[in-house]
Amino acid sequence: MALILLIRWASFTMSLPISIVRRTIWLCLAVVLCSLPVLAEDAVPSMDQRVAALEAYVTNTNPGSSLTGVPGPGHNGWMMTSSALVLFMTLPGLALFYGGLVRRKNVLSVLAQCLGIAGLVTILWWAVGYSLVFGQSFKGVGIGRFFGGTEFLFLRGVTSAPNTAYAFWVSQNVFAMYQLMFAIITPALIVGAIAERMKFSAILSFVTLWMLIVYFPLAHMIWGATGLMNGAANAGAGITAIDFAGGTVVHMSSGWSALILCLIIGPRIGFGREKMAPHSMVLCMVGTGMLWVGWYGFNAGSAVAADGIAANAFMTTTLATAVASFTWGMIERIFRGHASILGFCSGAVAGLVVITPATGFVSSTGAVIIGLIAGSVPYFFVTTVKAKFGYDDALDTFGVHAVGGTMGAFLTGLFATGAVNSNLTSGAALKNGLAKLVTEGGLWHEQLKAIILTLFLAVVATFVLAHVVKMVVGLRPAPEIERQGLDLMEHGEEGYIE
Amino acid sequence: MALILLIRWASFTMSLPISIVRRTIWLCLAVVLCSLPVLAEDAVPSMDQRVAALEAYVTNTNPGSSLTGVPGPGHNGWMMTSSALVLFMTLPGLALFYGGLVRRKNVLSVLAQCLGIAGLVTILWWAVGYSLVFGQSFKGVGIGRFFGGTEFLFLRGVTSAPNTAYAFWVSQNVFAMYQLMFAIITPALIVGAIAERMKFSAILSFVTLWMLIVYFPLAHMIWGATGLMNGAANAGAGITAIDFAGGTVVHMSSGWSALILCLIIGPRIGFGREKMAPHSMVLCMVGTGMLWVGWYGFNAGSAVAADGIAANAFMTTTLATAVASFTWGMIERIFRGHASILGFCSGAVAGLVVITPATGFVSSTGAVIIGLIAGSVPYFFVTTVKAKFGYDDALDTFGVHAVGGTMGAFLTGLFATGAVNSNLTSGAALKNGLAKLVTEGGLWHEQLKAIILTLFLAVVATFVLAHVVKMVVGLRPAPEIERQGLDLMEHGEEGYIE
Amino acid sequence: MALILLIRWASFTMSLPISIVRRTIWLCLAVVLCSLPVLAEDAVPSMDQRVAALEAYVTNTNPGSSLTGVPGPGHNGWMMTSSALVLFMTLPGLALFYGGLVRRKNVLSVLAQCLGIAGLVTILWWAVGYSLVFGQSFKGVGIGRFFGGTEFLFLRGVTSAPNTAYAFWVSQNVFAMYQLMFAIITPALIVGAIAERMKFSAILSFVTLWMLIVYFPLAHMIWGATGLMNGAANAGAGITAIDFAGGTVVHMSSGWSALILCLIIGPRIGFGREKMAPHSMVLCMVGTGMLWVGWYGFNAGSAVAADGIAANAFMTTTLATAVASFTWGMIERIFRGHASILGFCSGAVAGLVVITPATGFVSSTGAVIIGLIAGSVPYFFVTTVKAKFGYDDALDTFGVHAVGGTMGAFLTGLFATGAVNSNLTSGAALKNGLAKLVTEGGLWHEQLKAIILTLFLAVVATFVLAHVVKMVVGLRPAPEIERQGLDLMEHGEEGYIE
Amino acid sequence: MNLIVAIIKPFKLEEVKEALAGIGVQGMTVTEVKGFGRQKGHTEVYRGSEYTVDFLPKVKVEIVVADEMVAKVTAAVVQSAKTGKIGDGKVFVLPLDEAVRIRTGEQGAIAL
Amino acid sequence: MNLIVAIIKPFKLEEVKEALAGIGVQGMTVTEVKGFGRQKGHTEVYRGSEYTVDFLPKVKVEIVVADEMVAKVTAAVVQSAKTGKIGDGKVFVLPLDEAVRIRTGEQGAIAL
Amino acid sequence: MNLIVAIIKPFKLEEVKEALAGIGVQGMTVTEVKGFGRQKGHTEVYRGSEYTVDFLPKVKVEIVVADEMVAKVTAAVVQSAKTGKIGDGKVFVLPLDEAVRIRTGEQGAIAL
Ligand SMILES: Nc1ncnc2c1ncn2[C@@H]1O[C@H](COP(=O)(O)OP(=O)(O)O)[C@@H](O)[C@H]1O
Ligand SMILES: Nc1ncnc2c1ncn2[C@@H]1O[C@H](COP(=O)(O)OP(=O)(O)O)[C@@H](O)[C@H]1O
Ligand SMILES: Nc1ncnc2c1ncn2[C@@H]1O[C@H](COP(=O)(O)OP(=O)(O)O)[C@@H](O)[C@H]1O
Repeated sequence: MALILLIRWASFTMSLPISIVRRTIWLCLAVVLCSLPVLAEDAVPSMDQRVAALEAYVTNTNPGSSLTGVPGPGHNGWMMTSSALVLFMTLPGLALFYGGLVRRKNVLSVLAQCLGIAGLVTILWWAVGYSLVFGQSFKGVGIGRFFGGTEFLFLRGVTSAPNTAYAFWVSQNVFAMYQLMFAIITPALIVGAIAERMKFSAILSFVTLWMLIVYFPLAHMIWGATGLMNGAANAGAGITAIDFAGGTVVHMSSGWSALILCLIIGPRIGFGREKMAPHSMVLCMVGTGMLWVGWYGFNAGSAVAADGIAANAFMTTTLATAVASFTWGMIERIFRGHASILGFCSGAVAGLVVITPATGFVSSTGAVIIGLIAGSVPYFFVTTVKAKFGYDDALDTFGVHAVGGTMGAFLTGLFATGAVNSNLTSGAALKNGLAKLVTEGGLWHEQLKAIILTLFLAVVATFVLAHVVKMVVGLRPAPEIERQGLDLMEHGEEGYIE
Repeated sequence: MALILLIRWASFTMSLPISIVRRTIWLCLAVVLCSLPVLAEDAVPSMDQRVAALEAYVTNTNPGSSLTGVPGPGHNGWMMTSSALVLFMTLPGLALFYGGLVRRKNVLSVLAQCLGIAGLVTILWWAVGYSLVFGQSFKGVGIGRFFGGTEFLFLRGVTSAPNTAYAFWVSQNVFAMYQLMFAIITPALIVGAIAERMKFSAILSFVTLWMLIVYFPLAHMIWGATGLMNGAANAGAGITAIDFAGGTVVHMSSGWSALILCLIIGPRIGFGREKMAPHSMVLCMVGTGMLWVGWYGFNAGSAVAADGIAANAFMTTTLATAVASFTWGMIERIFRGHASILGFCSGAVAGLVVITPATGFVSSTGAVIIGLIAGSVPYFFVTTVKAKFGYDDALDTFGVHAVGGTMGAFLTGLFATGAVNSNLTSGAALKNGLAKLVTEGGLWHEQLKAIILTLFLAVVATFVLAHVVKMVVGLRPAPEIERQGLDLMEHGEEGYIE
Repeated sequence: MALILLIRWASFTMSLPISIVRRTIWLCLAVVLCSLPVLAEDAVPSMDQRVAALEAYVTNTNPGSSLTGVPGPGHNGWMMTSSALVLFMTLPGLALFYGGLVRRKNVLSVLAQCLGIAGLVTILWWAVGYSLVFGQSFKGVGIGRFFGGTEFLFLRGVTSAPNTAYAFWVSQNVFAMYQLMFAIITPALIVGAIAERMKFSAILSFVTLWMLIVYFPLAHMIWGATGLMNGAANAGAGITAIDFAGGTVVHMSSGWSALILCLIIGPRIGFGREKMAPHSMVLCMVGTGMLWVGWYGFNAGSAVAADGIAANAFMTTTLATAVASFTWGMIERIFRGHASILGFCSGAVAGLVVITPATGFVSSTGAVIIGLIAGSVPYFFVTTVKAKFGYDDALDTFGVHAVGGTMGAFLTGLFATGAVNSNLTSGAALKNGLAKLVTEGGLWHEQLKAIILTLFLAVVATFVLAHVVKMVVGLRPAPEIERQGLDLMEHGEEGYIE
Repeated sequence: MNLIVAIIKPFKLEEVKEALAGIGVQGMTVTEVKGFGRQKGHTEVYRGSEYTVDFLPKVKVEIVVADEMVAKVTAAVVQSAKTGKIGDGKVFVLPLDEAVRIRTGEQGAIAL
Repeated sequence: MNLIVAIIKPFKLEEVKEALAGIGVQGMTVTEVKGFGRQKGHTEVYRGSEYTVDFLPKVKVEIVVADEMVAKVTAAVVQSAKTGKIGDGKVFVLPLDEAVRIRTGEQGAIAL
Repeated sequence: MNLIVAIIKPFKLEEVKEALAGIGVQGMTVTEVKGFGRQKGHTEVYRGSEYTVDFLPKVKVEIVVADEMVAKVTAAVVQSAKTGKIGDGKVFVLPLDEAVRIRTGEQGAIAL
């Protein structure tokens, strides 16, 4: 366009008296000068484009033709912080939360499981995971709805330049590490249900298979640019569900798998007869605090930017968690006579779990309501339901994560609003119909579909994989080993020495 | 103006020969194109305004007419980080610091108090607190000096857009959560003085009343845009005092209230006769480390931006804390023969407390001097003074927070300098006279007024509220419960099980 | 130029009929309005310069003539976060990692050493350290290659404005605090080798001397703008070595000094006969998690910006650490029959150490290879070599930090690539020849020189200083004190009270 | 009266307690101890250092009973604490001169 | 000589120690134990699981004294450890054949 | 048979164990205890509060031996536990009526 202007201008000057021409040239010069970036738009961006790109940095939108391939410091900084926070959730957050809840003789086994999973999953993620989840080379092919692609195998080509399919201003390598931290904590959550009685080798084997069969496809379906259930970002999503930070991918998948695994493996020796009280509620509470703090990286970080959506997620996470923690404590106080530390901690974690899928989509009022539900329904599950059915979900992965994640996914369908997140009513959401569901209601229907698919995949795959592992390496250690404690027998160490 | 230009131009073209008109239209088009933002300045900002707004993002100033209502990623990211850090100070930081200092049988009670307060205060803050502190609807009315307003009840209207009365580039919902974390830790500090002997229900009741009567008005007076003592930002402040991160609001208020409460409740059974040594100096030290780290969010975060003022606060916090810690340790070594871990920890916390009101206002030299004072005066209080008067300030909330906070508020008056913080010598400070006091001296006089008002409010209100709670729910558990420990008797759990 | 335009325009309008003039004025006005910043270019920066400065903020380059002396929020925020993270590594990270590994009776002594060093080093850093390392006033003089200068003594002039020799967008006071955190953790690492048997006063004395003689010169040589071995930033570097986050400065220096010191001080009483197993692997693991998380500030923060280099460092740190942790665990499983928690923890720390010098210079593939090496070679040292030679490197500072740091420095020479860090192939690196070495190979040669110089300085200085301290204050406590434990005898406290 | 001291495997405590309660024993005192005996300990390796742990966790149960109960109690302990594997522990019987209940000052078998 | 074994409530230890020191006892050995007796334990609930804790924390004090001191010591313990509430504990007296002071090798009452 | 109870300094445990193993003792039971005696404790100061700690950590070793071994065992303990400094501890010898090995039911000296 700038070129055409120039040519037109030239032809026009031809037909004017010389003095006017000369003098007009000055005008022209002034004009040209100030529109110079426009003229050279093919080569370098115009001033407007440059400024627009800078504004895009502030507003976390597409930089357009300037500043492309460059991460933005505010967003990159926040995402590095978030990634560190999510790692902190597992090491040592979850390790302590779970570690405190087991018996003294098994505390190290929990820590070892968290550490071992962190190492194992990193290797899987580096080799194939990231590519299978966030690649797009399978796009168009049928499998592309379930797996991403092969272009990022071994993190090939994953540099500091943003992958704009996921974030305009965050380095892809940071994004890859951020998502790795999610991939680490998810299988680590499962450990809670089978604590104190599963062989270390069996856990590592199971987790390897589970990541490939359950986590990678699920994460792609929900978060991958070409994913089947990615309502918020995939214009061609088959199921227009939404999941901000992992209610289905992380909590439902781990929670339901945990239930199946704990049913297959059976209860701990002495379950129901011997005292199996937490050996250190102090550690458990420390872990809870760390989980809460780290979860800000998990939830607000899931905006993959330090923008207003992240800000909203920060607020809703805080409200839901605090309300759920207090609710659980008060329910205990009313029904049991005292509010326990484990109650406050369980409530906090439940609040965090339930708000997770909703956090970037709901308002403060929605968050408070979710907090109230999160502080009461899982309470019912870990006390009444578990007691009734008698399964040994040792640290309540099912009661908190499966129940909470499922509820959260569903409640997101009820409370999500375009007012706090414009992605729900623009872009891909307009094309795939999500926007309409959000505005006119009915999103819960799509959420239900996502819930059922997630549940189905987790349950069936875990059932099969657990039996495979059982056959190949065996699930449980010898009873004598379980008696003496996994710390000494499986890891050759003691947790505490006087 | 843009419209007028357009009309004038139109009428001018009418009076010209057609060929010139046609050709000039091209010129016009070029001009219009490149000055388009100018023409539409009423509607959209000019290029200059757009760039100025971007510069305002970098310098943390008013964006003007562009990028309004948008948070800035660098600032927003830092404030989310800071909020998480301040929460980390309480959960698990303070919980461990205090929890380590009590006897084994009461460790969980401290954790439960911190958790319970976190939940309770969040609900209060959501419902009324934020609005009463940072609202402005009472502006002009007399009460507006003590309470903010009602416009933000239930966080109505608190969105991701910045509230420019407090921050140009930070989402208001993040700001609200950041300030919530302060509201959580302040009453949690009080717990230190009455540790091991106050009913859980009494603590929750007292805190509820105390937040409404002491904290909310005090926080508004010091930090609210229309607050009575907000010298730095309220042009109409009655007392032109300054308090960067809460010397009066947080530490004096909690510390003096703690003293009164511990006097009313009386000493622990066996105080002065039985050994009441900290059950785990390890936990205490871990808590100290977390407090120190988290305090960067508290102090540097109080700039509500990732700007140069935050940077200065970061430096002064580090210097004062480290110097105070080392000073306390060395005083012990000289007078007692050995430097204790509790000494280093106490010194660090004292340093953090004393620098808090000054942190964004003083230079590195000021910080080192403040560190020296912080490492010695509270030492004198928690050893000599407490021993002399015999009150049972169990974990030295008075000796460290009241004494430290009061000193800090006063020292801020001596060391504050416009050189590190231009807010002291511009804007509101010019109008209300603060600038003059800072430049010419005499600020300490205003600080003294703020100190006296704070002290008065804290002491009188606590006296009344404690007696109210005593009458309604009772303050202390039965002696048998206190003997056996609050963990088992009030919360039904044990801290550690062998 | 803008002025000339204006004058020309004025003279041109003189010669036109009044109506044209009047109407053209409107055009002119439009043009002038939109080019206004251009007109004032001599006084204030042009629009282009202003936009360029804003772009420089995003890309972490020189702001040029606009926005000078101003920190950038995204970078500043990230560096404050990083500084807090690095402090977190020591307090309580390293304190717990080391504290968990000693016997119960000495746990507090380790904590006290970390706390005492934090205070002491801060004071040294404030007084002389920062200036000696990062000053430039000795530039040109021979000593300038070993020490910086005197301009920043007592942090004089260290304000919130960036020191562009080190960072364009980070406040110098934040930079100074960030580097302080490195100065704190380095001597604290040494403590691991002489744990459980060195007098507190001897440690503080030794550290004081060691900082002055070893750390400050070494840090200047590698990182100072005028440093002898600063290949990446000093165009006149004598040795064009590179060390991204401290393989030589931090890990080699502390590790080799630790070896010498532990040889001089001799083994613990009962070494090799009595059980000296870690008293709490739980604490050790918690410390490991904190070290890992905090190390992101250490490594990614060493970009002194939230840019793509930081992003790359974040990724390589994660990969190397996780791979090394898993490798160590698996080696144990193969050769010993079980993977221990201490194994996973040791592997993680070794991975962190070895990747440190390379983190901002190598690709993801390089990081994975480094992780494999880091998880195996130190394993060999802390098991076989230590057992063979029988020195009492109590907590394996030598085996992990000296061996790891040395390897890391060397491997950096092999794997560094300009593809992930353009500083290796531009600017100073072009002038001093580093660019050539990086592109054509041979960097390992320079790295070897840096290794030898570091090793030499650390070993010789420690040998001399340890003997000086031995003569003046004595190194070891009385055997009875060592027997009873340093906690009680040196610090008058017990770690845990039942 | 006699003092019966039983050293048993920790996880057998609950069973022993129930067995004793079953035959009418109303009180006992329990201590965590470490036992050295024929049962082999294990080896712990921390990095380079190997430690042989030959003290194993055991529980000591002390029961004071009237003379006529001694045989019955001993038998009950032996029976309930037995796994048949090495390290099951011992029962020792010591003579006792006197027993007093602090709360009431009662003496003799009535104090138990 | 006799070995006097007292099982008392933990918070009474300080008082008992002072009472014993008061009557000239120069040494004693203290162990943390768990007691099962008439005193009811409590119930702890962790999420769904309920545990009855019937072992309560007690302190065992062992004092070896010469024969002539036995009555006096027993009385002192009973008096100082008494609260009058259930669970105050017991005093047991056992015969002792010999006592040796390791430091000096002294034997008999002089070794105490 | 006799029950030999030795109260020793904790860091002497290893030596005592070896000395006993050396003379053929095949089993013993060890308890962590706190001792009050002539050996002075220390003072701990936490901020303003001073606590005198007069209970010092000791280790109690209990060995049941056949009558003929009593003297030998006592001597071995005294010798190996001795440092000559105050607080070295005591050895007490108590009569024992019976010993049973739970695993086999064996009684008497053969059960040890
Ligand atoms: N002579 C002894 N004196 C005191 N305690 C003993 C003696 N022999 C064994 N014990 C205790 O009994 C426990 C079990 O003994 P051990 O020889 O291992 O197996 P078993 O009881 O099957 O023969 C030991 O751990 C120790 O606590
Ligand atoms: N027969 C016994 N043998 C050994 N210890 C006993 C016996 N009876 C009671 N004890 C100890 O004495 C403690 C107090 O006994 P308990 O029956 O609860 O109350 P009281 O002493 O008031 O009768 C118990 O916790 C237990 O430690
Ligand atoms: N009369 C006693 N009864 C029981 N234990 C005792 C008695 N006297 C001393 N002890 C134990 O022996 C330990 C050492 O005694 P102490 O008087 O300090 O030194 P020494 O053994 O050198 O005389 C004490 O800490 C205590 O555990």
